[in-house]
Amino acid sequence: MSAVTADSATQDHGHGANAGHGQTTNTGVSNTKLAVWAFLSSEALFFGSFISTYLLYRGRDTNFAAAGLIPEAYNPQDLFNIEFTSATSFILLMSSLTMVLALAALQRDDHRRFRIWIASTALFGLTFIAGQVYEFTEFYREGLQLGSGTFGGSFYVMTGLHGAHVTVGIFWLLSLYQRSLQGKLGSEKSEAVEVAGLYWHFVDIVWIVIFTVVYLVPYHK
Amino acid sequence: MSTTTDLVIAEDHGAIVPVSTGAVEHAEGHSHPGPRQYVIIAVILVVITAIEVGMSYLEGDVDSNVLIAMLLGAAAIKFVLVVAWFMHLKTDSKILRRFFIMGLVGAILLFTVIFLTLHGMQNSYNFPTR
Amino acid sequence: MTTLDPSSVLAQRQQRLARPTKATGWTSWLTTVDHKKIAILYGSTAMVFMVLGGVEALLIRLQLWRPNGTVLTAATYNQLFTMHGTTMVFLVGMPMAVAFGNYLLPLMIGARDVAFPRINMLGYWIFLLGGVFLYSSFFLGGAPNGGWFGYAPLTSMPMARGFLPSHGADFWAIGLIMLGIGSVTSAVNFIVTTLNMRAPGMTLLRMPVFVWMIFIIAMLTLFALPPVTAALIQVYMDRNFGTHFFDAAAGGDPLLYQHLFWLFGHPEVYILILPGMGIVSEILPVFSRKPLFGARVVVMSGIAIGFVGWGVWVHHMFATGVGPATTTGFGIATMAIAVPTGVKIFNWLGTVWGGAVRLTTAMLYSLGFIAMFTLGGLSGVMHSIVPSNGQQHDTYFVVAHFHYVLFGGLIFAIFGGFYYWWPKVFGHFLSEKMGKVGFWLLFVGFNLTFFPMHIVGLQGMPRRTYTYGTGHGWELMNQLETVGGFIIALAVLVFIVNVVASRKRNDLAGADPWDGRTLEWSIPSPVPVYNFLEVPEVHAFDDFWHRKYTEDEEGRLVRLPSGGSDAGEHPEGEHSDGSHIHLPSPSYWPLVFAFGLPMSGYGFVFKNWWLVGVGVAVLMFGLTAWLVEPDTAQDDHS
Amino acid sequence: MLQGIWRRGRHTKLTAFVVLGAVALAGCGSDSRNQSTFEANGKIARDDANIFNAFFIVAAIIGIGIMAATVFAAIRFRSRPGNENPVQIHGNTKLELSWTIAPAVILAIMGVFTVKMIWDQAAKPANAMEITVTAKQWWWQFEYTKVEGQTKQVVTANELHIPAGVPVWLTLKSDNVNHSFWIPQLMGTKDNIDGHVNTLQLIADEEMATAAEVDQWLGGQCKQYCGLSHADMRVRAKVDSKEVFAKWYESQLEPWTAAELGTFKQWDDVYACSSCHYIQGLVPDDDAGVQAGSKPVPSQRGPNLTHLADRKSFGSATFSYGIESIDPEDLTEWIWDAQKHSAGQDNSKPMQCPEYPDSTAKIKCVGMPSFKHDKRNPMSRETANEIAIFLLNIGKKA
Ligand code: HEA
Ligand code: HEA
Ligand code: CUA
Ligand SMILES: [Cu+2]
Repeated sequence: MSAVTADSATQDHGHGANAGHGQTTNTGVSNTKLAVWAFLSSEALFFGSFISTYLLYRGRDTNFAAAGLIPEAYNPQDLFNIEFTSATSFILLMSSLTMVLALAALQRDDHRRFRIWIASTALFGLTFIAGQVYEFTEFYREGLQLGSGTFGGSFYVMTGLHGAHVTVGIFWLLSLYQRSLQGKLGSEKSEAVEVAGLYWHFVDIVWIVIFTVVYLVPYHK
Repeated sequence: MSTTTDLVIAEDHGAIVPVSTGAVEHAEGHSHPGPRQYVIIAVILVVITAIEVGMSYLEGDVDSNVLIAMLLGAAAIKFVLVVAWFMHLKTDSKILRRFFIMGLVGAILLFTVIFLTLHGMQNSYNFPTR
Repeated sequence: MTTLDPSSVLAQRQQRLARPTKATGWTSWLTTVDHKKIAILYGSTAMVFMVLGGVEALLIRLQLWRPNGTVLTAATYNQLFTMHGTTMVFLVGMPMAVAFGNYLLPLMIGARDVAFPRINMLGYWIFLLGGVFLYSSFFLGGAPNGGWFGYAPLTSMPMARGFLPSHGADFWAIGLIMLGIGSVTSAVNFIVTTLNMRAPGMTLLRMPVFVWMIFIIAMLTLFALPPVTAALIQVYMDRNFGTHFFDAAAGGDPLLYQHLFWLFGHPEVYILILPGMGIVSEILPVFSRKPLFGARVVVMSGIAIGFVGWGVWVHHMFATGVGPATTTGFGIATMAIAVPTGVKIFNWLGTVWGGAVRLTTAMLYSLGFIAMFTLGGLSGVMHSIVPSNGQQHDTYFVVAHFHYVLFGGLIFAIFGGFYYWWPKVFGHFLSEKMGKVGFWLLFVGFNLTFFPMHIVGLQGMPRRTYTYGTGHGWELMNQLETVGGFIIALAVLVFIVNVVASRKRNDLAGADPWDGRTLEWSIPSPVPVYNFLEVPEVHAFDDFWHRKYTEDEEGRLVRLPSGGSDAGEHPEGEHSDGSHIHLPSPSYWPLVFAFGLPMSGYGFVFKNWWLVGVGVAVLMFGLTAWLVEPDTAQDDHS
Repeated sequence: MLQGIWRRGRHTKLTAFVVLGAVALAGCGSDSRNQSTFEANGKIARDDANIFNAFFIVAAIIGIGIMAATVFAAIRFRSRPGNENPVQIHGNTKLELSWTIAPAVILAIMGVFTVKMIWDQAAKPANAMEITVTAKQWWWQFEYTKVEGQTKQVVTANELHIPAGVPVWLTLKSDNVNHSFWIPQLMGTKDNIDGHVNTLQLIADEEMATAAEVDQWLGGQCKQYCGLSHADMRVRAKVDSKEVFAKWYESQLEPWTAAELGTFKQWDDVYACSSCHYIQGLVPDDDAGVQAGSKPVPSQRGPNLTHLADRKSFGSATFSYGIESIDPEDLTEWIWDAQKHSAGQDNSKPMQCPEYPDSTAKIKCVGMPSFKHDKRNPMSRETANEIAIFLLNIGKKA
């Protein structure tokens, strides 16, 4: 992740490796960026596995409870507070906007705006996480536990892992903010911000999928 | 020649070489969308999300299959918008686009197959024997 | 290189976080970021694990020497075969591929290092510590015992349900997740290196076949590991947090685990074999003095195997009742893989055919690979015939199949690769005489061990059974297998002795001892730290060969007057010592970072959240230091 | 022609292997090979063997051909003075095409037969006898849910009785981990997976019923690794003539008499045998429900003991006696201290059996608890012997 940004032989070591100066690589894409994209496509399968698991078990608890095999099923739709989650989803979506604005600002060498945008991105992320923590405690209070049928586990683990990714992203953004404060993040280093942005947007699109298939798509036929 | 010379990759006769002469197919080279476009995209995203949430209240009034299709369609559009504009895949190097599309299509295919296999077995899926 | 930012903050930091500089001595091995040293670390560590896995196998063989054997208890036996399989696949097969890839990939494409040297090193430490973590379970209540594919719900049921005693399955799940992280970092590194760091003129189609194979397995690794990581997390959650991912009583589906595992597991077997195929594709042309027959087709069939390999995973699940439509589809797809694989076999034969064959040890191993892998492949096709799979599935016939492809394929190629590249890596030859003795011992021992498994499998002996009764007629076959196993051990010992003896004898090899074809032979042996004094310019496939030879009208070889490995070097001049070349500086932090993983790993296994916290803190510390350490070592000039 | 080759008999692949590997020679000694796939005694097994044999011949030709070509090339084209500079051939499109297409054609032909057989074997035969096979940790339970001419359902364990020539449709279940049911001479394997219901077809050969005096027991074994005692999870099948089968079937429906139950209860009160084992007659209501198929089998932790005396094996067929009766001494030892015999043998690390939470005995979930070591009521060997003799003499009806 952020390690990636600082370990490219191209960047660290100038002409140390034969990729030459600057960004001149065989593909025209910098090592770091290529690596981040590769990493993200791997992550896509990771989340794909959890989303698939969730979809597979979707609605199964209701049948099991109806057959008396498990004590009770939590109907996700009774549990979810769509308005609330819509709001946090909206915030995460907006953080993607501030993220690109931050990048654009840095590329213009507008460091003040960069810091504003990057900080608000982190703040939005934090708000989202706070929302998730609130949501989890609320669900837990209503009785939904990890062991509640298949829904409890597949819901908490998937959204929890997503939350963990957002958290990592927040740290990453804050480290960029810090570097900018130290004056070490000039526009020539905008790629460090760009790859952080790639990660951040990726986490956002995962949420776009989760939000739709978990929260919005109806559970009853 | 020395190490610092530009790497100019000769045109290959085979087709799979992603790089054409003068590897300076500069990623950042051509027009990055500017803040204006970003804001417009964000507005579109918000509108779609609003429509999506609105749609979810239609449950029961509309055929649920239609509803599901519409919701998934909306999510797909949002997905593409973020990837294409915010992640610059639209303007960025072709190789990244191929990488991503290949991975995405592949992953969707694989999980569809798993899904069909497990789902096709729903009739064989049976409540526990206990 | 001067620091980019002369601010005092940075200068201070340079003192506090100065990068290590030592390039020799044992400590340099802890901090090295040189892809060649890392490769040697990978290779030697994997070799140690191979002996461990081999000793486990020998214990298995001793137990099965006679019916109702009493050497091991069932509980121990189950741990041993699980650890044997896990070791051989994750701690021998994959790291060996990374070892060869690490050493050769940059050399073969004309680069000075991989794209991310420090991440490269991180990958190694994760591998080593992950392996140690797994093995420590033997002393912490019991090793993993759910088989190398750890089917749920056997592994996912908590101990209290009485299915598998001990924390074995936790160690297994956490250990594999850890090793998976390491593998993904190597994969990303290889992909970027291959795509971005090629020397001028080294187009994708001019890359050596070995490089292609490494690139393909990197792609496979990248996409194959996430599903299994997800499955392992689910197993861990089921065991420790009462989720019901695979608990049918609460709606979970044990088959989901099998899908997620084999979605990884099958590409995994190609991850294991393709590097071997790459190695053989390098050795055969050199010792036949002919170009690789249909080199492009060999590359294409490698790509085809990479793609089709994604569509066959259910052939491990034919017996699970997935239904006739599914078995039909996957059965046919599995058979289809034989076509591109066959193309490779025939093209290798075509390479040898009509050549000038030198039967060196490396060549013997490569020829052995062709023959033995074909046998393994053919029994693989027999598995894919769904009705006969019903009989063969989970018997020793399957065990025979995969040892023929893994041992007869992968391990043969690895030994071939050792003999072939040893002079390049260490500057001296391995003894050919001992090498040949070793080869024949290994060849005989291998067939004696694994051929009878075909028969005993068809005679009805299931795998993973710690004992068997009399009256089945299985005794003789099992005894032959056990004897064979010890002959293999002898062969491995011969190799180890060879390594030590050759080091003493120090029979110097020179830059191009075999009359090689690829770029690594154009530079001195052992390879200088900077690899290439000048980055070569490439004009053709097998570029180095074409610097030495041309063809007459009949297509016969003609040596060029000035060709040779020194052709590209200019020994005179001020830069002749490579001092103008800037190499990545060593670093402490990947090691620190890597230490955080097993620490939190133990925390997860024993549900000690403090330990998890400490582990994460160590990891964060390592990462932060990594990010803020200066770009180069302080005393680095210019 | 293919058909002809296929029909060449059961030993084709064995002989072929003998030819291939001299090592195989002694592998075909005169041992009973009742678990060997080389002998097919049922339709499905024979189909499996036939398609295997057909491809085996193809594979043998390819394999031997490639090995021969490798050895030949290595020797024939050895580097000698004069040939150091061979003609440089970079490829040959025609050759490459042909060795791409030829294997594809061979595989396509194999594919057609394979696919046909897949669908044949998946179909449920008409008028099939139906048996539910439930995999337990670590033994097998058989419930005869549909038998022609019978209205009542038999529940038995570890020894599968079927009539010759009658199609049988097995329903495979598990209530714990994955197992796999396999009787090689009748049919290939199919897994028992919790939450799934798998089906498997088998038809035993008519000839199997004729030689009644010969040991007709066919061996089988759990093939999917299922934990500690996986290797000991064996099974046996007996193919009877229709008459013998019917007689056996009737006998299995009989409950114990009141007198028999009386003797049994003296031990049951102390050792709670019936909390794991189903005994017909103990609760007549249960019996009626089970036989009507309307009630689950009670006490399913262990096998139905009612007709143990009729069996020729015990301990999930790890102790088997061919056509002889169970040895009372062996059974005594088992009842007394089953742990000693069961897979674990690792008495140093006893595991609490969750299904037996209050027991003070060292219980491993391997088969039986060890009554010898039961802290509250340690069993004497005499008692064990009495129980064994009782079980082996009682209810013997067949
Ligand atoms: C290096 C690893 C490796 C490789 C390369 C392969 C290659 C193949 N494998 Fe194997 N396989 C394993 C490792 C490997 N396998 C392992 C480890 C297991 C067991 C896992 C476990 O359960 O623990 C396994 C199990 C396994 C099974 C499941 C068995 C079971 O459990 O029931 C199947 C089923 O189809 C199978 C098939 C194949 C096929 C068709 C190929 C093909 O790719 C082979 C293709 C090659 C050839 C066919 C030879 C050359 C071709 C020609 C000369 C052309 C002419 C040929 C014809 C016309 C046929 N393998
Ligand atoms: C690359 C992969 C690889 C390799 C090389 C091997 C190598 C060997 N394997 Fe194994 N094997 C697997 C991969 C591999 N295996 C897998 C994946 C499984 C499935 C596991 C599962 O079911 O979960 C398996 C399972 C397996 C089984 C089945 C167990 C069972 O189902 O119950 C057996 C049984 O004989 C076996 C035997 C051997 C033997 C004798 C060797 C020998 O070739 C080993 C030779 C090496 C050595 C012997 C080391 C050399 C040692 C020294 C030099 C030291 C000298 C010491 C002494 C002489 C004491 N292996
Ligand atoms: Cu039951 Cu193995
Ligand atoms: Cu496979």
